[in-house]
Amino acid sequence: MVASFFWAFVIGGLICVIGQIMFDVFHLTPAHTLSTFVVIGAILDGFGLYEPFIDFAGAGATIPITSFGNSLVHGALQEAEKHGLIGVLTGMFEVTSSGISAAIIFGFIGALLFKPKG
Amino acid sequence: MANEQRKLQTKIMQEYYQLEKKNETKRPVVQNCLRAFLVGGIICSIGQAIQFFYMYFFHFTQQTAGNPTVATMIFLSMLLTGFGVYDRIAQFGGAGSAVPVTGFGNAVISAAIEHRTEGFVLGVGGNMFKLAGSVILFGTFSAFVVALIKTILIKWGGF
Amino acid sequence: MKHFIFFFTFLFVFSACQQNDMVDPTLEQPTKINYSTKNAPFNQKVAKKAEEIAESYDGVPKAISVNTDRKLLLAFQLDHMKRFQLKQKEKTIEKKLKKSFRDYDVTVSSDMKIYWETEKLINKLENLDKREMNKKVENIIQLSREET
Amino acid sequence: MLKGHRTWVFHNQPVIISTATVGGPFEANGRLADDFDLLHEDLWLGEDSYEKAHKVLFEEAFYKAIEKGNIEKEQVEFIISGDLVNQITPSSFAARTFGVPYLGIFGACSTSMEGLALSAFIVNYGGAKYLLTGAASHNTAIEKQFRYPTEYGGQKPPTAQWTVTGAGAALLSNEGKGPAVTSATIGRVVDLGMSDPFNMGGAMAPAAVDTIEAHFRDLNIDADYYDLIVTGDLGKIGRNVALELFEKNGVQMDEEKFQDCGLMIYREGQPVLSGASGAGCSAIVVYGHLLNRMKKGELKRILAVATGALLSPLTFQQNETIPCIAHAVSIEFRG
Repeated sequence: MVASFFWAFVIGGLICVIGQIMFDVFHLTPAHTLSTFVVIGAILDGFGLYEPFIDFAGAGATIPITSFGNSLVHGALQEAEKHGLIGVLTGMFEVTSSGISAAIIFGFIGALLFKPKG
Repeated sequence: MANEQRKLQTKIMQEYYQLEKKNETKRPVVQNCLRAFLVGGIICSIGQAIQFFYMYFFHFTQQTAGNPTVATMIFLSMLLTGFGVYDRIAQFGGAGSAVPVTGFGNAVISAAIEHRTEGFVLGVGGNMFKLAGSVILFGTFSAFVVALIKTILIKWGGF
Repeated sequence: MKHFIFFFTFLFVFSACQQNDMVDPTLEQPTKINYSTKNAPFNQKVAKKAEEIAESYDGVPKAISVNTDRKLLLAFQLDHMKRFQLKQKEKTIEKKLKKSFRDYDVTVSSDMKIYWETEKLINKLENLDKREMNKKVENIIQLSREET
Repeated sequence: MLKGHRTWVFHNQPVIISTATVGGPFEANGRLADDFDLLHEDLWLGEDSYEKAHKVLFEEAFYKAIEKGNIEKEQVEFIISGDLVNQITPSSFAARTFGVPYLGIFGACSTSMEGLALSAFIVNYGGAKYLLTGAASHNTAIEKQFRYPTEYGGQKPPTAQWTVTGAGAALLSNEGKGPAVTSATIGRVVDLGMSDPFNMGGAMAPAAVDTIEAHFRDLNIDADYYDLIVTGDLGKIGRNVALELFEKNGVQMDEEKFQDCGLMIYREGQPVLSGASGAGCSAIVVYGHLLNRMKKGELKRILAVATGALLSPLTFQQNETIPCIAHAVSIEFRG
C-alpha cells in the first residue's frame, strides 16, 4: 500500500516533469503538450506497454492525461475483438466515457454555480 | 511557435533576436520541474487515495475503480476551478497541474465558467471544449489509427 | 503565498484523512495466519495447496485461496518492483493451477480488491453453509471478471 | 505643424485641463493607489460581465474628468478613445452613454497616446474646444480576449505581463491652465520577428526606440530636454532591451530618466512577473501619477511613449510575428 502511494507519486510526478520540459524547453502551449501526451498514451497502449505501466504505478499512470489515450485504444481494441473492425469505431469511448462525461457534466454544473474570479 | 525554429529573414532581425534573448528572463526550468514533480505527484497520490477509497468501501476492483476515481478528480477540479484556486496552483505547479486529468477538467470547466455571460447555449455549450477539444480530437484520432492498425495486424497478419 | 499554504494544507489534510480511513489489512497481518478452516463448508485442502504453489513463485510474498467443490479462487500479492510483469505472472500461475487441479474451475487474480474480499470470506468461512459460500465465491469471481 | 518626418508641434498649446483615473482591486494594492480618482474593490464593478465592467471603467473615467474640468457634459465636442476588446466595444458603448461625437481608435496598448496625439492635433487647429480622450483595459476581459479563460491553469512564464484593470481619461481644451501637449511623434509599425505572445516587452522595445529616436531627430533635441521619458508597458525585459538598443544606436539615454509605466503601477511582490501592460496602463500612469507629479512641480517636461503590440490570438495561431507600434507625446508644464 505504501509502495503504491510512493510509486504513484514518483511516476505521476515524473510524467508532469516531462510536460514541464515540453512547456519550458520546447515552448509548447499546454494544448500542444496535452495533445502530444494523449497521442503518446495511445501509441504506448498500441504496443501493449501502458497496461504493465498502470499495474506498476497505479494512479501515477491513470491520472495523467496519457491514460486517456490508453483507454481510448483499450476500448476500441476490446470491441474490435468482439465485433471486428467496426468495433474500433464503436468501442472507442467505452472506457473513457467517464472522464469526458464527468468533464461535461461538472463543467456545466460549474457554469451554473460559479463566476470567474479573475 | 518556438522562436528557435523560425527562420529570421533579415540580419537586423537575427541581431535583435540575439540581443532580446540575452535580456530575456530565463524560465527557471529546474525549479519549475521540481514544482511540477511535487504538484503532479501530490495530485496522483490523491488519485491513488481516492482509488483505494472506492476499492475499500465500494465494489470496485483495482481496474474498475479507475472510472469513478477520474470522475471524482474532475469533480474536485471543478470546485478548485470555481473557487479560483486552480489557476493559482497552476501558476506554481505548471505542468504538474496541467498534465493530470484534473488539468483536463480545469480546461473544460474554466472555459464553461468563463463564457456563461454569452448564455448557456452559445457561450457555455459553444466554448466548453475550446481548450480541451484538441485533447479529445487527437486522443480519439490517434486511438482510432492505433486500434485499426493493431486489429488489422491481429486479424490478418497472424500476430 | 497564502494561497499555497492553504492549498498544501488542504492537500495534506485531504490525503491524510483518506489514508487513515483505510485500514490496511495486509499490514495488520504481516505473517501467515493459520485460518481455522476446519469447519468450513468445503474442505479447504485444495486451497491450501494452491496457496503453497502460488507462493513458490518468485516475487509472490503472499497468496490466499478458497475453494468450493467445483471452484478454486486464488488471489495473490506481488512485490511492487515486479508489478510490471503482473499480467504474465497471473497467467503463469493460472496455467499452473489449472494443470494441478483439473477438476476445478480456477480463477486467479492479482487485484487488491479481490484479495481483500477473499480474505474477508476466509475469515468467516466457519459461519457459512455451502449455499452461501458458493454464492460468495461466485460473487468474487464475477467481480474479478468485470472490465473497465 | 509637421516638423521633420513625423512629428507634430503644437504651437497653440492644447492644455490638459483635467484628467481622471479609475482602477481595480489589484491596482488598489499597488504603488500608485493614491493617484487614482476612483478605486474599485470588485473586479466586476457590480456588472454581470467583465465586458460591461470594462465599459463602466470608461464611463466613470469620462464623468470624473468632466467633473474635475468643471464643465458640462454637453460642452464636450468629441470623444477619442479605444481599448483592446474585439471591435473596441467597451469604448464605443461608453460613447453611446454620452451621446457625444466619437472617434474609436485602436493602437493596442499605445491607444492612450495615440488618442492624446490626435486630440491635441484637433484642439490645436481649432477642431474642438473641449475634447475627451482616454484608454482603458480590464484584466479579465483582456485575458479572455487574448489568452486563456481566467480560471484556466496555464502557467505564465516570467516574461509575461499583467494586464491592468483601469481607465485613464484626459480633457483637452485650447484654453485654461494645466500641462500642455507640445509635440507628438507618430510611430511606425516595427516588426523584428518576435512571436512569443508571452513576451510583449521584448517585441515592443524596438518600436519604442524607433519612435523616441525619431522624436529626437525631428525636433533636434536629445534626452536631456526631458525630465522623464516614460514608455508604456515594456516591462522589465523590454526596458532593458530598449536601453541596450539606445546604447547600440549611439543615443545617449540616462537610465534613471528612462522609466516604464508597467514597472511603476505595482509593488514588489505582486505577481505581475515582468510588469504591467494593457491600454489602461500608460493612461493611468501618465494621466494620474505623472501629471500629479508635474502639478507638484517635480517634473517639468515628460515624454510619454505608449507602446502597443498589434497582434490578435488569430494571428498568433497562424504563426505570424508580432507587429509593434509606439506613439510619443511630449507634455510640458509651465506653471
